[in-house]
Amino acid sequence: MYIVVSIAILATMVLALTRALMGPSVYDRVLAANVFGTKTVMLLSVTAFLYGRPDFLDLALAYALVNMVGILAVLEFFQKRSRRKAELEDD
Amino acid sequence: MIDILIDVFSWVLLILGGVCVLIGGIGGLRLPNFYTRIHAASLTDTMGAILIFVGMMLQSGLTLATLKLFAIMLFLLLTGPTATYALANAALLSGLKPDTGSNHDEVEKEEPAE
Amino acid sequence: MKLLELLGYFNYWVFAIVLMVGLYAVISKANLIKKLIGLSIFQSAVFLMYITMDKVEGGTAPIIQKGVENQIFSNPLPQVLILTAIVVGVSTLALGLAMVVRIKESYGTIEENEILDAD
Amino acid sequence: MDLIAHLPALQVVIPMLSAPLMVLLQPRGLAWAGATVVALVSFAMAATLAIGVLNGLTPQYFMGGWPAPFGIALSVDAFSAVLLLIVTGASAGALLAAKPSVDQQVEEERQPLFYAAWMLAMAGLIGIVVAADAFNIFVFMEISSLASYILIAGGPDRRALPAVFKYLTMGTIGATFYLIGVGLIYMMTGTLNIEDMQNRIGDVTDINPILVAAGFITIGLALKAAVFPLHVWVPNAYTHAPHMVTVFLAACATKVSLYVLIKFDYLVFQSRLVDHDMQFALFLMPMAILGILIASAVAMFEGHLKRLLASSSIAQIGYILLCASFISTLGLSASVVHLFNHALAKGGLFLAVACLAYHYRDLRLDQLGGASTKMPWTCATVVICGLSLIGIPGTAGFISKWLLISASLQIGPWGWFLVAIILLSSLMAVAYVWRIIEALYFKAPVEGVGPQSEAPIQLLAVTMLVAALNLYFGFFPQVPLELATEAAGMLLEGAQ
Amino acid sequence: MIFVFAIFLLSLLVITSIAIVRTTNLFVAVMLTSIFSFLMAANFFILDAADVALTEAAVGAGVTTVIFLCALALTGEREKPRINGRKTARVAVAILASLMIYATFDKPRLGDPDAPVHQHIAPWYIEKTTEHMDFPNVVTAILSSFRGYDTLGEVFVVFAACIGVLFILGVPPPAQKRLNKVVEQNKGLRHHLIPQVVGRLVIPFIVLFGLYTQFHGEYGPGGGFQAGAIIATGIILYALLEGENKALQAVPRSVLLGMVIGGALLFGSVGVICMFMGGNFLEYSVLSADPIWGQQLGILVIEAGVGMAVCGALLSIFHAFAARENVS
Amino acid sequence: MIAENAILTAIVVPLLGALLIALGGRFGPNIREAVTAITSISLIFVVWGMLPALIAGERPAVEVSQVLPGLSIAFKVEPLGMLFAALASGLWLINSIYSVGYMRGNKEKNQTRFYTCFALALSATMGVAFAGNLFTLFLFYELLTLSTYPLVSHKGDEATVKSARIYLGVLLSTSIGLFLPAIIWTYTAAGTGDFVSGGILAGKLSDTSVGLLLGLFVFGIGKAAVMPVHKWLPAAMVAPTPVSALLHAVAVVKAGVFAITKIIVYIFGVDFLFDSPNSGWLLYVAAFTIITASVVALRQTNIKRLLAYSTIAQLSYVVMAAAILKPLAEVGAAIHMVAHAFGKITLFFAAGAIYVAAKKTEVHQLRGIGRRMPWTMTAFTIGALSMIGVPPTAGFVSKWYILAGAFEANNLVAVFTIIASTVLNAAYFLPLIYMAWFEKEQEGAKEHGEAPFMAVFALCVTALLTLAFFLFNGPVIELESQVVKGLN
Repeated sequence: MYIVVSIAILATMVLALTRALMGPSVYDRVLAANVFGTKTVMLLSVTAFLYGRPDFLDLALAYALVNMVGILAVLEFFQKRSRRKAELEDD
Repeated sequence: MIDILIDVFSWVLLILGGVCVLIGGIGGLRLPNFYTRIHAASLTDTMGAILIFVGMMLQSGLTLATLKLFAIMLFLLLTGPTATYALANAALLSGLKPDTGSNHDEVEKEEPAE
Repeated sequence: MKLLELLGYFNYWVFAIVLMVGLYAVISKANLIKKLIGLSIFQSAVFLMYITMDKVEGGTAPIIQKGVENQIFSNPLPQVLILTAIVVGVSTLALGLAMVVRIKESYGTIEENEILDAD
Repeated sequence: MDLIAHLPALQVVIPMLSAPLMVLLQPRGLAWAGATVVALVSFAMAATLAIGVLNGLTPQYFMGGWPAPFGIALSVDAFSAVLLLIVTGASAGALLAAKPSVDQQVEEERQPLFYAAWMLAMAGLIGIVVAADAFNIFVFMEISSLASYILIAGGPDRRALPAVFKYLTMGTIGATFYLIGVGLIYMMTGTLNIEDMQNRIGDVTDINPILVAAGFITIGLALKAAVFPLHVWVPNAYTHAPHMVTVFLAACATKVSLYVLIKFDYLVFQSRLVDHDMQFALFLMPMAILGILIASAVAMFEGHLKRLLASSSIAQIGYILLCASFISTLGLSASVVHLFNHALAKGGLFLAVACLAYHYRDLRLDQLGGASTKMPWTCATVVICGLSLIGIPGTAGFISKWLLISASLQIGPWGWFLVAIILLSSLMAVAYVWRIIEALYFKAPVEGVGPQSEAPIQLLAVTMLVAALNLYFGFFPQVPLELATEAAGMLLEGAQ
Repeated sequence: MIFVFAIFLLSLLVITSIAIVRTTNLFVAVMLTSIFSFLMAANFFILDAADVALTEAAVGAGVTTVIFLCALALTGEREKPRINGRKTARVAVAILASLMIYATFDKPRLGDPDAPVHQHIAPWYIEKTTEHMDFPNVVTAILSSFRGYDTLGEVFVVFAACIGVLFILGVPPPAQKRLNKVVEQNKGLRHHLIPQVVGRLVIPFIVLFGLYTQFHGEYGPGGGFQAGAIIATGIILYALLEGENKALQAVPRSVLLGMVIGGALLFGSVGVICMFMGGNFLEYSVLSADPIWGQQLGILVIEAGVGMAVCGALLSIFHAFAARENVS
Repeated sequence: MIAENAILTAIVVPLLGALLIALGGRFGPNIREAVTAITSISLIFVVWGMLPALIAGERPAVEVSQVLPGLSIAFKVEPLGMLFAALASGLWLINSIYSVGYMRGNKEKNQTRFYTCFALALSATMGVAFAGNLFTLFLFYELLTLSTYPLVSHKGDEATVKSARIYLGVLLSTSIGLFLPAIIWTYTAAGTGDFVSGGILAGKLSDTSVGLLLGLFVFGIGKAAVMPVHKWLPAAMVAPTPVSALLHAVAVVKAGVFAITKIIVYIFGVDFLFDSPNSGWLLYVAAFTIITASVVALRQTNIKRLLAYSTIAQLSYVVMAAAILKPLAEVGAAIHMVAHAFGKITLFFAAGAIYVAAKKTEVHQLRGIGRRMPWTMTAFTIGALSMIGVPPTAGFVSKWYILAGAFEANNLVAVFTIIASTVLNAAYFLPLIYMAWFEKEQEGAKEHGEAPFMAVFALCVTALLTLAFFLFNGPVIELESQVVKGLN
């Protein structure tokens, strides 16, 4: 059963990757990266069960936490960029 | 008996979750522009995550693993919307217009640098 | 069976390809950040090679479970090596990026050919 | 605690642990003093180890008390003793002299970090030299590389930055190649300990991965060692680094990589690959020869003093490789002796450059006119070390050249061709060294530039000491020679 | 089945790496790099390398991305295309790749239990871990004791990177054009409510999880390095939310540097103490009358040192980049 | 033991002198020159003091250090070297006296450097003379090159530096490119490089190799100026005259021919070489050099260049004499070194004196100069006659021995060459002498007298020596005969 789920997740990862490669805007790519991250978390959890070693859920937990930081860093990056743009326009 | 019931129930949840995830993926690819794709991603993300993790929790019973699974689920549920918010906000800030209906992709190509 | 045996080498092929993709980025791109990205891909490929060799068929991660007998464990040594190598990779990357920032500040560009022209 | 037994470990650990302490030594000059003391202590330890090796000891040390193929072992043999002397000696010498020059080039508040990086570079190089474990070599290679990037980036000129960046990319590629090679060997032998590899590599049936590993390790280390076509990072990195860093790195950094290269080729691959001498004959020797000729030619037409010396370094690396590729006792001892002597000559020259640079901002040759009148001692050391570089008898350089030519004559008719090349490149060395001497002694000073006095005494004294050593080892080369012969014996024994 | 997964993920890896190289937008490249890192980590996990996967996750997806973005903000994100020299590079690289692929056929197949790698040293480690340390994670045992010297080296690599970034970015940036303008303090994401709330909620968990990884490293995947990176990520998150200066007020630069130095020295001094107590360098068994307890104690302390050093170093590096941003 | 110490003292004394001169330069020229004089006198005492022991048949030797196994810095006194050392040390004193006159008269700059390097060169010369093996010889040979380089480039202007570069380039490149491999080859083949009576290479090399090795030695020792490696000698004419004297008479070229002779006698062994079919070419090369250089000298208009080409020819006499490979000829080679030294130093001193007094450098300017500078021109005449080989000058003695050797070997080429070159020598020297004494001075020429006293005194001494050697050459010949005694 886990196999079915993991195949579904893998398929979604492919779709997300396609989106990330296609773009067209950078936000699509960021979104795809984010989706990719969450899917990795799921995949890891499912595989941990597939292996019969649920103690490895730590990993998935770490991913879930880290993924968020990445996305917020991107937001911060955009914010900075738009601020700089505004400043440049001021000058 | 109860075991079988739980098993069946969790499998159903897992499969539903898988379907949700897949749908979300397809939506992310097929929907016409950025803001619609955000919907696909975030909605099915949360739903899929809940279904899959609850399914797994049922499988593992009352162990440390369940706690971890719950934590992971919680974090996914928390970060998903945050990320979506962040992205939508960023896109809006930098001028990607949320027009529905028309395909805006051709108008706004990749962000020019600075 | 034949196919599966071939697929047993697939990891090494991916290693070779990714390694070369990274190397290509390092040697042919002019942008310094792109070079660094290439460098980190290049290093990641090596991680893949090491981790590939640690796997044993039917094995599991080398964390001994109490009460489980006759478990096969994958090889822990390459993992240790790669843990160290990952750290090395990040350190190099950070240092490289710091240099790129300084180069941008003093040259106003991070394209290699423009830097060469500037001096 | 038996201090002597712990020496191989202390040799690495003391400079390494002193690095964080350097960061804490904030007031002016304290970091320098601390680093110098540590370097001197290291040198003393290296000398003790070298004496031990001369008396027939080969100290082994098991880190963590775990036996050899499982834990990490350190070992000191004759070959590594020479390298230890070079690394610690170069570091101690350069640091002793460093203060005036570094004060001039590196801002005071950044100096503690600078000296910390110096300690790390030294510890890294020492760690490579004493390691008996292939992966451990990689780790310490990275410590030393990162630290040397930092040191070079301390150069006041903005051109230092792209130079370091290039060094960083090439150095990382080199180290990664090395890592791949080690991985392949590990894959085929299941061990990381060099001695264990040596024993087990004979049992490997599939030769292809070993060949590929040999290729990767050779190319990777050749990159780090600046062997001829892979040397492109050297001239800029040496030129724009702070002068004292150039002294230190030119004297030992590339040589340590060469050391690893030679060690691997002889101890690990040689015994396995039947056509190993072919590898040398087909790849390394031509590279060495081309390197010698082309780099010397480049040096002949180079207008900038430091670049000129950097090019010459590439040629000298060619010599070392050339000797090593003869696969004979004489050749290998020539190689090791030249490692030592070149460190002396080039170290002395770069020290003298640092002296000159104390007064001259611009180190192009046509700007240096008239230096001899105001800085006679500095110029005298340039002459002595230059002669050593050429290989004039009475200087250390002659000894290695003599051994080199004798070794080439041993290999039959081909040897004459090599002798011709060696001599030709020596003549080129005459040409470029003489360009420096002419610039210093016979050119009229350029208006408005030029020194009023000699370099600071601290800098000058060390420079003259190194020059004196160049002469001393020209007449009494017994110590390096004995170590080198022993090292050659060990390497060849490994090859059988 | 799991191998099929691996093959699938690896194919994605190849595609991603090629895409990274082809894109001319550096920001996109960084995003793809983070995907690359996720893929890599998933692969590691599938290949039984749980500790490595955790590291890759903590570093590749978290810290690396953040530092890349910091650098991008300072350097611009558009890559200029260059035409010449590509073809030769491509041909050379292709030849090399095919050579390497050809050479693979003599290598042991993936998962081959008879490969020399699995015969020689590895069984010894697995056997001796229980005997000498009596805890389950063999990777941690090797990392911190059997090959503890490598790990010491690793800590010093991190230390070198830290002082390197501080040294290189220790030069004040060139004078800015807009001098008359008051430089606005970085407020972080303070006016974004949702990230604020969620972030604040998550930070304690991240730190807690970091501590868990630190002290649970002997039993499950994890250890000092991963813990350091995770905790650093948590504090970086704080800096992102509240702005640089707030984060620096909470954990000042000197404390960070102190952590790096202290961590590195802690590790080293454990080794030296072992020497004084009659063992070899890093021979923890002599630390206590009971060698097993001695090993465990030693490993605990040095892992703490690693964690401190890594956390401090990553944060110092982050702040060095971020501080520069504020000035420019 | 005393003799052993004397060897080292002979090398150290000028070295110490150089140091003292460098220091003394700060206290004024008189002190500096006094130090020079004292040093040279003490050197004479040291060197000549070894003579009795040597004549008595002793061969003092000393080893300083073993640089590599089988490769040591060692010294050994034997007649050839003794002769060379005695000659060089003696002429140094005279040259110093002359230098004082010349340098002061010419108001040269950097005189301290001049005297210092001069002393250094002498130290190197002593090393060459007493070298006990090839390696030591090579060591001091190179030192000699290096220490004379600042002398040659003394003036420091563009043209001088260029010429000095040729000087250094030719000497260093031949020595490193040819001499060094020859030495290493010798060591590899024979296992040693010690100078041993009768040679060390006998039976160790094939015939082809002997010819090749000899070639490496002869052309590698660029100081012997065998064509085509003679270019440096005319180039070095830019140097001040005392330096030219040093180059031509005292040290440098003498070191070259001395080294070749020594190598032929003590490394190859005369008999071994005589029996080897591939060594005859050396004689032809030398003969060719003699004739060609003489012809070139005929066409020179600059006095010093003329003398330079004359030197090239005269050096090849020595080489040819050595190449005849007969005992008498070897003695002749040694004596010719002395004879040529006396003659040529006189000629150069005279040329320098003319330059100091009259600033004349060209041959045609010498018309009638004999009347203004009678002492100088008398000495010049004596020197020239010695070059031609007219009795009663030193040149006659040496030519006699060489001819005798040539006849002994039935070597008609050598005989013919000697005769032809004598004619040529006469052809370029006699017109000059005639011009100086008997032709009228040009109208409106500058009034001038003799050069400073010190210079004239020195050149008179050397002229007298040239004459004296004709009469009192017995001890020298006796000494040198010891070299070849073992041959017959």
